[in-house]
Amino acid sequence: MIKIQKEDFNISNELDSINILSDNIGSVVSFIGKVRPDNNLISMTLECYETMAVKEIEKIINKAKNRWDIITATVIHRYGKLYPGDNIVLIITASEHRSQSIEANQFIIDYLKTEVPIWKNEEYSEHRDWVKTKESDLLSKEKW
Amino acid sequence: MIKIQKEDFNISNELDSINILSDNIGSVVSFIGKVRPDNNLISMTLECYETMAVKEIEKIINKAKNRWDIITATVIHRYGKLYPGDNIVLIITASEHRSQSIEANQFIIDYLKTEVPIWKNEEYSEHRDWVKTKESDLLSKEKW
Amino acid sequence: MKLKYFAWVKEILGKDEENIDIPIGIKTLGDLIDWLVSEDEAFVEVFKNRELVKAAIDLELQDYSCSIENAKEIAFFPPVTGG
Amino acid sequence: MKLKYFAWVKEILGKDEENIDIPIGIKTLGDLIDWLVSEDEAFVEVFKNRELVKAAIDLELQDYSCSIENAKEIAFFPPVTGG
Repeated sequence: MIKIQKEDFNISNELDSINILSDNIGSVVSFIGKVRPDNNLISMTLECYETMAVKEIEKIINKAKNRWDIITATVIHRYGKLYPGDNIVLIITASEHRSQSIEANQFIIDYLKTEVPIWKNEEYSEHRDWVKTKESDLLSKEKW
Repeated sequence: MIKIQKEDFNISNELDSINILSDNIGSVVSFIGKVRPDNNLISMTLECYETMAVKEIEKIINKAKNRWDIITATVIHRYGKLYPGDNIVLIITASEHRSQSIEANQFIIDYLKTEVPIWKNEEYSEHRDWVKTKESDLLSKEKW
Repeated sequence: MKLKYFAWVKEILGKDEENIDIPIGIKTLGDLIDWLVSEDEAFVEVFKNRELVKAAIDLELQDYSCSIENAKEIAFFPPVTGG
Repeated sequence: MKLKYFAWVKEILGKDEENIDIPIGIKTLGDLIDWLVSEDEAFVEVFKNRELVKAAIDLELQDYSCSIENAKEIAFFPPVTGG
Protein backbone atom coordinates (compact mmCIF):
# COMPACT_ATOMS: atom_id res chain seq x y z
CA MET A 1 0.00 0.00 0.00
CA ILE A 2 1.40 3.35 -1.08
CA LYS A 3 0.20 6.77 0.00
CA ILE A 4 1.57 10.22 -0.74
CA GLN A 5 -0.28 12.57 1.56
CA LYS A 6 -0.21 15.87 3.37
CA GLU A 7 -1.71 14.53 6.61
CA ASP A 8 0.15 12.66 9.30
CA PHE A 9 -0.17 8.89 9.40
CA ASN A 10 -1.30 6.68 12.27
CA ILE A 11 0.95 3.65 12.58
CA SER A 12 -1.58 1.64 14.61
CA ASN A 13 -4.15 1.97 11.81
CA GLU A 14 -1.57 0.88 9.24
CA LEU A 15 -0.55 -2.13 11.35
CA ASP A 16 -4.19 -3.11 11.75
CA SER A 17 -4.63 -3.05 7.96
CA ILE A 18 -1.54 -5.22 7.54
CA ASN A 19 -2.51 -7.75 10.18
CA ILE A 20 -5.76 -8.64 8.44
CA LEU A 21 -3.94 -9.37 5.17
CA SER A 22 -2.41 -12.66 6.28
CA ASP A 23 -2.43 -15.09 9.18
CA ASN A 24 1.21 -15.97 8.61
CA ILE A 25 2.87 -12.73 9.66
CA GLY A 26 5.50 -13.38 12.33
CA SER A 27 7.54 -10.19 12.01
CA VAL A 28 6.52 -6.60 11.34
CA VAL A 29 9.24 -3.98 10.93
CA SER A 30 8.48 -0.26 10.84
CA PHE A 31 10.68 2.70 10.01
CA ILE A 32 9.61 6.27 10.69
CA GLY A 33 11.68 9.18 9.42
CA LYS A 34 11.14 12.48 11.22
CA VAL A 35 12.14 16.13 10.81
CA ARG A 36 15.15 17.01 13.01
CA PRO A 37 15.79 20.56 14.25
CA ASP A 38 19.43 20.61 13.08
CA ASN A 39 20.96 24.09 12.79
CA ASN A 40 17.78 25.61 14.18
CA LEU A 41 15.69 24.48 11.26
CA ILE A 42 12.34 26.28 11.34
CA SER A 43 10.43 24.16 8.85
CA MET A 44 10.87 21.75 5.97
CA THR A 45 8.67 21.86 2.91
CA LEU A 46 8.45 18.70 0.85
CA GLU A 47 7.52 18.86 -2.79
CA CYS A 48 6.54 15.78 -4.70
CA TYR A 49 5.96 14.62 -8.29
CA GLU A 50 3.12 12.50 -7.07
CA THR A 51 2.24 10.32 -10.05
CA MET A 52 5.87 9.41 -10.66
CA ALA A 53 6.59 8.99 -6.94
CA VAL A 54 3.83 6.39 -6.61
CA LYS A 55 5.18 4.54 -9.65
CA GLU A 56 8.77 4.59 -8.33
CA ILE A 57 7.70 3.37 -4.90
CA GLU A 58 5.74 0.54 -6.57
CA LYS A 59 8.89 -0.46 -8.43
CA ILE A 60 10.94 -0.44 -5.24
CA ILE A 61 8.37 -2.55 -3.39
CA ASN A 62 8.27 -5.01 -6.29
CA LYS A 63 12.06 -5.28 -6.26
CA ALA A 64 11.95 -5.93 -2.52
CA LYS A 65 9.27 -8.61 -2.98
CA ASN A 66 11.39 -10.35 -5.61
CA ARG A 67 14.37 -10.38 -3.34
CA TRP A 68 12.90 -11.10 0.09
CA ASP A 69 10.05 -13.22 1.28
CA ILE A 70 7.80 -10.39 2.41
CA ILE A 71 4.07 -10.71 2.75
CA THR A 72 3.30 -7.02 2.36
CA ALA A 73 4.86 -3.57 2.41
CA THR A 74 3.41 -0.15 3.18
CA VAL A 75 5.02 3.17 2.27
CA ILE A 76 3.48 6.49 3.30
CA HIS A 77 5.35 9.68 2.42
CA ARG A 78 4.16 13.11 3.46
CA TYR A 79 4.54 16.36 1.56
CA GLY A 80 3.85 20.00 2.38
CA LYS A 81 5.21 22.07 5.24
CA LEU A 82 6.53 20.07 8.19
CA TYR A 83 8.15 21.11 11.45
CA PRO A 84 10.83 19.56 13.69
CA GLY A 85 9.41 16.42 15.30
CA ASP A 86 6.90 15.84 12.49
CA ASN A 87 6.78 12.50 10.74
CA ILE A 88 8.02 12.44 7.12
CA VAL A 89 7.84 8.83 6.03
CA LEU A 90 6.58 5.47 7.26
CA ILE A 91 7.75 2.15 5.87
CA ILE A 92 6.29 -1.12 7.15
CA THR A 93 7.32 -4.57 5.99
CA ALA A 94 5.83 -7.84 7.18
CA SER A 95 7.12 -11.38 6.76
CA GLU A 96 7.02 -14.80 8.35
CA HIS A 97 10.64 -14.64 9.54
CA ARG A 98 12.26 -11.51 10.84
CA SER A 99 15.35 -11.32 8.63
CA GLN A 100 13.16 -10.87 5.55
CA SER A 101 11.16 -7.89 6.80
CA ILE A 102 14.24 -6.29 8.39
CA GLU A 103 16.32 -6.37 5.20
CA ALA A 104 13.44 -5.46 2.90
CA ASN A 105 12.62 -2.45 5.08
CA GLN A 106 16.18 -1.12 4.87
CA PHE A 107 16.27 -1.74 1.13
CA ILE A 108 13.07 0.26 0.64
CA ILE A 109 14.24 3.30 2.63
CA ASP A 110 17.68 3.25 0.95
CA TYR A 111 16.10 3.16 -2.52
CA LEU A 112 13.36 5.63 -1.65
CA LYS A 113 15.97 8.23 -0.72
CA THR A 114 17.62 8.13 -4.13
CA GLU A 115 14.88 7.13 -6.59
CA VAL A 116 11.60 8.73 -5.60
CA PRO A 117 10.90 12.26 -6.93
CA ILE A 118 10.46 14.16 -3.67
CA TRP A 119 12.45 17.24 -2.69
CA LYS A 120 13.05 18.92 0.62
CA ASN A 121 13.31 22.66 1.09
CA GLU A 122 14.69 23.72 4.46
CA GLU A 123 13.76 27.02 6.08
CA TYR A 124 16.15 28.69 8.54
CA SER A 125 15.83 32.13 10.13
CA GLU A 126 18.16 33.76 7.58
CA HIS A 127 17.63 31.67 4.48
CA ARG A 128 15.93 28.72 2.86
CA ASP A 129 17.55 26.06 0.71
CA TRP A 130 16.84 22.96 -1.33
CA VAL A 131 18.50 19.98 0.31
CA LYS A 132 21.34 18.46 -1.70
CA THR A 133 21.65 14.74 -2.31
CA LYS A 134 23.79 13.15 0.36
CA GLU A 135 26.75 11.06 -0.71
CA SER A 136 25.96 8.73 2.21
CA ASP A 137 22.49 8.07 0.80
CA LEU A 138 23.93 7.14 -2.58
CA LEU A 139 26.37 4.79 -0.84
CA SER A 140 23.60 3.21 1.26
CA LYS A 141 21.83 2.25 -1.95
CA GLU A 142 24.98 0.83 -3.52
CA LYS A 143 25.32 -1.83 -0.84
CA TRP A 144 22.27 -3.77 -2.09
CA MET B 1 11.72 1.50 28.93
CA ILE B 2 11.19 -2.16 29.69
CA LYS B 3 7.88 -3.91 30.33
CA ILE B 4 7.08 -7.57 30.85
CA GLN B 5 3.32 -7.82 30.71
CA LYS B 6 0.35 -10.04 30.01
CA GLU B 7 -1.62 -7.39 28.11
CA ASP B 8 -1.11 -6.40 24.51
CA PHE B 9 0.84 -3.24 23.77
CA ASN B 10 -0.20 -0.21 21.75
CA ILE B 11 2.61 0.93 19.49
CA SER B 12 1.15 4.44 19.00
CA ASN B 13 1.23 5.03 22.76
CA GLU B 14 4.82 3.83 22.95
CA LEU B 15 5.87 6.05 20.05
CA ASP B 16 4.18 9.04 21.71
CA SER B 17 6.17 8.39 24.89
CA ILE B 18 9.39 8.20 22.89
CA ASN B 19 8.75 11.33 20.86
CA ILE B 20 8.50 13.53 23.94
CA LEU B 21 11.88 12.32 25.21
CA SER B 22 13.98 14.24 22.71
CA ASP B 23 13.65 16.82 19.94
CA ASN B 24 16.51 15.26 17.99
CA ILE B 25 14.92 11.99 16.92
CA GLY B 26 15.16 11.56 13.15
CA SER B 27 14.60 7.82 12.90
CA VAL B 28 12.37 5.44 14.84
CA VAL B 29 12.59 1.73 14.10
CA SER B 30 10.07 -0.78 15.46
CA PHE B 31 10.07 -4.55 15.45
CA ILE B 32 6.98 -6.57 16.37
CA GLY B 33 7.20 -10.33 16.76
CA LYS B 34 3.90 -12.20 16.42
CA VAL B 35 2.59 -15.73 16.94
CA ARG B 36 2.42 -17.67 13.65
CA PRO B 37 -0.04 -20.54 13.10
CA ASP B 38 2.63 -22.94 11.80
CA ASN B 39 1.63 -26.63 11.89
CA ASN B 40 -1.84 -25.65 13.07
CA LEU B 41 -0.57 -24.22 16.31
CA ILE B 42 -3.52 -23.66 18.66
CA SER B 43 -1.86 -21.44 21.25
CA MET B 44 1.51 -20.47 22.66
CA THR B 45 2.05 -19.98 26.37
CA LEU B 46 4.99 -17.84 27.39
CA GLU B 47 6.57 -18.26 30.78
CA CYS B 48 8.96 -15.69 32.16
CA TYR B 49 11.46 -15.29 34.99
CA GLU B 50 10.40 -11.70 35.30
CA THR B 51 12.97 -10.15 37.64
CA MET B 52 15.86 -11.68 35.72
CA ALA B 53 14.29 -10.92 32.34
CA VAL B 54 14.08 -7.21 33.17
CA LYS B 55 17.71 -7.25 34.27
CA GLU B 56 18.87 -9.06 31.12
CA ILE B 57 16.94 -6.70 28.86
CA GLU B 58 18.51 -3.73 30.68
CA LYS B 59 21.95 -5.20 30.00
CA ILE B 60 21.14 -5.67 26.32
CA ILE B 61 19.86 -2.11 25.97
CA ASN B 62 22.96 -0.78 27.71
CA LYS B 63 25.19 -2.77 25.36
CA ALA B 64 23.26 -1.35 22.40
CA LYS B 65 23.61 2.20 23.77
CA ASN B 66 27.37 1.73 24.13
CA ARG B 67 27.66 0.54 20.59
CA TRP B 68 25.23 2.72 18.67
CA ASP B 69 24.17 6.32 18.98
CA ILE B 70 20.62 5.66 20.09
CA ILE B 71 18.53 8.16 21.99
CA THR B 72 16.20 5.63 23.58
CA ALA B 73 15.03 2.03 23.36
CA THR B 74 11.78 0.37 24.41
CA VAL B 75 11.29 -3.36 24.90
CA ILE B 76 7.89 -4.84 25.77
CA HIS B 77 7.59 -8.62 26.03
CA ARG B 78 4.32 -10.38 26.70
CA TYR B 79 3.79 -13.58 28.66
CA GLY B 80 0.81 -15.85 29.25
CA LYS B 81 -1.37 -17.61 26.69
CA LEU B 82 -1.24 -16.15 23.19
CA TYR B 83 -2.90 -17.16 19.94
CA PRO B 84 -1.86 -16.99 16.28
CA GLY B 85 -1.78 -13.36 15.19
CA ASP B 86 -1.14 -12.08 18.71
CA ASN B 87 1.78 -9.79 19.39
CA ILE B 88 4.65 -11.27 21.43
CA VAL B 89 7.31 -8.60 21.56
CA LEU B 90 7.82 -4.96 20.63
CA ILE B 91 11.23 -3.35 20.26
CA ILE B 92 11.56 0.34 19.42
CA THR B 93 14.83 2.18 18.92
CA ALA B 94 15.19 5.88 18.16
CA SER B 95 18.22 7.80 16.93
CA GLU B 96 19.20 10.90 14.99
CA HIS B 97 20.39 8.94 11.95
CA ARG B 98 18.70 5.83 10.68
CA SER B 99 21.61 3.39 10.58
CA GLN B 100 21.97 3.63 14.36
CA SER B 101 18.40 2.74 15.26
CA ILE B 102 18.21 0.06 12.55
CA GLU B 103 21.30 -1.80 13.75
CA ALA B 104 20.57 -1.36 17.45
CA ASN B 105 17.06 -2.75 16.94
CA GLN B 106 18.37 -5.90 15.26
CA PHE B 107 21.03 -6.32 17.94
CA ILE B 108 18.40 -6.14 20.68
CA ILE B 109 16.08 -8.74 19.14
CA ASP B 110 19.00 -11.08 18.35
CA TYR B 111 20.26 -10.88 21.94
CA LEU B 112 16.80 -11.02 23.46
CA LYS B 113 16.16 -14.35 21.76
CA THR B 114 19.18 -16.01 23.36
CA GLU B 115 19.72 -14.18 26.67
CA VAL B 116 16.39 -13.32 28.24
CA PRO B 117 14.74 -15.97 30.47
CA ILE B 118 11.45 -16.47 28.66
CA TRP B 119 10.18 -19.82 27.39
CA LYS B 120 7.54 -20.73 24.84
CA ASN B 121 5.24 -23.70 25.16
CA GLU B 122 3.37 -24.57 21.97
CA GLU B 123 -0.02 -26.25 22.01
CA TYR B 124 -1.15 -28.38 19.06
CA SER B 125 -4.28 -30.52 18.79
CA GLU B 126 -2.43 -33.73 19.74
CA HIS B 127 0.37 -32.49 21.95
CA ARG B 128 2.11 -29.56 23.56
CA ASP B 129 5.85 -28.91 23.66
CA TRP B 130 8.47 -26.54 24.96
CA VAL B 131 10.13 -24.78 22.05
CA LYS B 132 13.79 -25.69 21.56
CA THR B 133 16.50 -23.11 21.02
CA LYS B 134 17.00 -22.52 17.33
CA GLU B 135 20.50 -22.83 15.91
CA SER B 136 19.66 -19.88 13.63
CA ASP B 137 18.96 -17.67 16.65
CA LEU B 138 22.33 -18.54 18.18
CA LEU B 139 24.00 -17.71 14.85
CA SER B 140 22.12 -14.41 14.55
CA LYS B 141 23.61 -13.37 17.86
CA GLU B 142 27.13 -14.42 16.86
CA LYS B 143 27.23 -11.93 14.00
CA TRP B 144 27.45 -8.94 16.36
CA MET C 1 3.18 18.20 -24.82
CA LYS C 2 3.08 18.94 -21.11
CA LEU C 3 6.25 20.05 -19.34
CA LYS C 4 6.47 19.86 -15.55
CA TYR C 5 9.05 21.48 -13.28
CA PHE C 6 9.92 20.76 -9.67
CA ALA C 7 11.95 22.16 -6.77
CA TRP C 8 14.53 24.78 -7.80
CA VAL C 9 13.83 24.18 -11.50
CA LYS C 10 10.28 25.34 -10.83
CA GLU C 11 11.50 28.29 -8.77
CA ILE C 12 13.90 29.54 -11.44
CA LEU C 13 11.24 29.23 -14.14
CA GLY C 14 8.51 30.69 -11.94
CA LYS C 15 6.02 28.06 -13.12
CA ASP C 16 5.27 24.43 -12.31
CA GLU C 17 3.95 23.29 -15.68
CA GLU C 18 3.06 24.40 -19.18
CA ASN C 19 1.82 22.98 -22.46
CA ILE C 20 4.08 23.56 -25.42
CA ASP C 21 4.15 22.75 -29.10
CA ILE C 22 7.49 21.30 -30.05
CA PRO C 23 8.92 22.28 -33.44
CA ILE C 24 9.75 19.59 -35.99
CA GLY C 25 13.32 18.30 -35.70
CA ILE C 26 13.32 17.99 -31.91
CA LYS C 27 13.95 14.28 -31.44
CA THR C 28 15.55 13.76 -28.05
CA LEU C 29 15.48 15.20 -24.54
CA GLY C 30 18.81 16.84 -25.36
CA ASP C 31 17.29 18.49 -28.46
CA LEU C 32 14.35 19.69 -26.37
CA ILE C 33 16.66 21.23 -23.78
CA ASP C 34 18.75 22.95 -26.48
CA TRP C 35 15.58 24.43 -27.92
CA LEU C 36 14.18 25.53 -24.53
CA VAL C 37 17.52 27.22 -23.72
CA SER C 38 17.47 29.03 -27.09
CA GLU C 39 13.91 30.26 -26.51
CA ASP C 40 13.99 31.48 -22.92
CA GLU C 41 16.71 33.00 -20.69
CA ALA C 42 15.34 31.26 -17.60
CA PHE C 43 16.15 27.85 -19.13
CA VAL C 44 19.76 28.96 -19.61
CA GLU C 45 19.94 29.30 -15.83
CA VAL C 46 18.18 25.97 -15.21
CA PHE C 47 20.44 24.04 -17.58
CA LYS C 48 23.74 25.80 -16.94
CA ASN C 49 24.90 22.55 -15.35
CA ARG C 50 22.92 19.81 -17.04
CA GLU C 51 24.34 17.13 -14.75
CA LEU C 52 22.17 18.57 -11.99
CA VAL C 53 18.89 18.31 -13.86
CA LYS C 54 17.10 14.98 -14.17
CA ALA C 55 14.42 14.35 -16.77
CA ALA C 56 11.47 11.96 -16.79
CA ILE C 57 9.38 11.06 -19.81
CA ASP C 58 5.89 9.85 -18.90
CA LEU C 59 7.00 9.13 -15.31
CA GLU C 60 10.19 7.27 -16.25
CA LEU C 61 13.63 8.73 -15.62
CA GLN C 62 15.54 8.96 -18.92
CA ASP C 63 18.94 9.98 -20.27
CA TYR C 64 19.17 13.11 -22.40
CA SER C 65 19.72 10.93 -25.47
CA CYS C 66 16.27 9.40 -25.08
CA SER C 67 13.69 9.99 -27.82
CA ILE C 68 10.72 12.17 -26.88
CA GLU C 69 8.55 10.79 -29.65
CA ASN C 70 5.01 10.12 -28.36
CA ALA C 71 5.88 11.64 -24.99
CA LYS C 72 2.87 13.15 -23.24
CA GLU C 73 4.52 14.54 -20.13
CA ILE C 74 8.13 15.52 -19.62
CA ALA C 75 9.40 16.60 -16.21
CA PHE C 76 12.62 18.36 -15.22
CA PHE C 77 13.85 18.30 -11.63
CA PRO C 78 16.95 18.15 -9.41
CA PRO C 79 18.28 14.92 -7.87
CA VAL C 80 15.74 13.67 -5.35
CA THR C 81 16.06 14.22 -1.59
CA GLY C 82 12.99 12.57 -0.04
CA GLY C 83 12.77 9.94 2.67
CA MET D 1 17.75 -20.21 50.15
CA LYS D 2 15.04 -19.90 47.54
CA LEU D 3 15.09 -22.20 44.52
CA LYS D 4 13.04 -21.32 41.42
CA TYR D 5 12.17 -23.56 38.48
CA PHE D 6 10.91 -22.68 35.03
CA ALA D 7 9.47 -24.30 31.90
CA TRP D 8 10.00 -28.09 31.73
CA VAL D 9 12.17 -28.03 34.86
CA LYS D 10 9.13 -26.73 36.73
CA GLU D 11 6.86 -29.28 35.06
CA ILE D 12 9.06 -32.27 35.95
CA LEU D 13 9.41 -31.10 39.54
CA GLY D 14 5.74 -30.17 39.84
CA LYS D 15 6.59 -26.93 41.64
CA ASP D 16 7.79 -23.48 40.66
CA GLU D 17 9.74 -22.57 43.79
CA GLU D 18 10.71 -23.73 47.27
CA ASN D 19 12.80 -22.63 50.20
CA ILE D 20 15.49 -25.07 51.26
CA ASP D 21 18.19 -25.29 53.87
CA ILE D 22 21.44 -26.30 52.26
CA PRO D 23 23.68 -28.66 54.21
CA ILE D 24 27.23 -27.61 55.09
CA GLY D 25 29.76 -28.60 52.46
CA ILE D 26 27.69 -27.53 49.46
CA LYS D 27 29.93 -24.86 47.92
CA THR D 28 29.08 -24.63 44.22
CA LEU D 29 26.11 -24.91 41.90
CA GLY D 30 27.49 -28.32 40.90
CA ASP D 31 27.53 -29.44 44.55
CA LEU D 32 23.97 -28.20 44.96
CA ILE D 33 22.79 -30.16 41.92
CA ASP D 34 24.56 -33.33 43.13
CA TRP D 35 22.82 -32.96 46.48
CA LEU D 36 19.38 -32.25 44.95
CA VAL D 37 19.76 -35.31 42.69
CA SER D 38 20.70 -37.47 45.71
CA GLU D 39 17.67 -36.26 47.67
CA ASP D 40 14.85 -36.44 45.11
CA GLU D 41 14.15 -38.71 42.11
CA ALA D 42 12.55 -35.85 40.18
CA PHE D 43 15.88 -33.99 40.12
CA VAL D 44 17.54 -37.05 38.57
CA GLU D 45 15.17 -36.57 35.64
CA VAL D 46 15.76 -32.81 35.48
CA PHE D 47 19.54 -33.13 35.52
CA LYS D 48 19.95 -36.27 33.43
CA ASN D 49 21.54 -34.04 30.78
CA ARG D 50 23.05 -31.13 32.67
CA GLU D 51 24.01 -29.33 29.46
CA LEU D 52 20.32 -28.59 28.98
CA VAL D 53 19.78 -26.91 32.33
CA LYS D 54 20.92 -23.35 32.91
CA ALA D 55 21.36 -21.88 36.38
CA ALA D 56 21.15 -18.31 37.63
CA ILE D 57 22.31 -17.09 41.02
CA ASP D 58 20.54 -13.92 42.12
CA LEU D 59 19.43 -13.17 38.56
CA GLU D 60 22.85 -13.77 36.95
CA LEU D 61 23.52 -16.76 34.72
CA GLN D 62 26.40 -18.80 36.17
CA ASP D 63 28.49 -21.86 35.39
CA TYR D 64 28.06 -24.94 37.57
CA SER D 65 31.48 -24.25 39.12
CA CYS D 66 30.24 -20.96 40.56
CA SER D 67 30.11 -20.56 44.34
CA ILE D 68 26.64 -20.33 45.88
CA GLU D 69 27.90 -18.61 49.01
CA ASN D 70 25.55 -15.75 50.00
CA ALA D 71 23.13 -16.68 47.23
CA LYS D 72 19.55 -15.71 48.02
CA GLU D 73 17.79 -17.08 44.96
CA ILE D 74 18.92 -19.81 42.60
CA ALA D 75 16.95 -20.62 39.45
CA PHE D 76 17.12 -23.63 37.14
CA PHE D 77 15.67 -23.48 33.64
CA PRO D 78 16.14 -24.64 30.04
CA PRO D 79 17.84 -22.54 27.36
CA VAL D 80 15.66 -19.52 26.66
CA THR D 81 13.27 -19.28 23.70
CA GLY D 82 11.61 -15.86 24.00
CA GLY D 83 11.38 -13.08 21.46
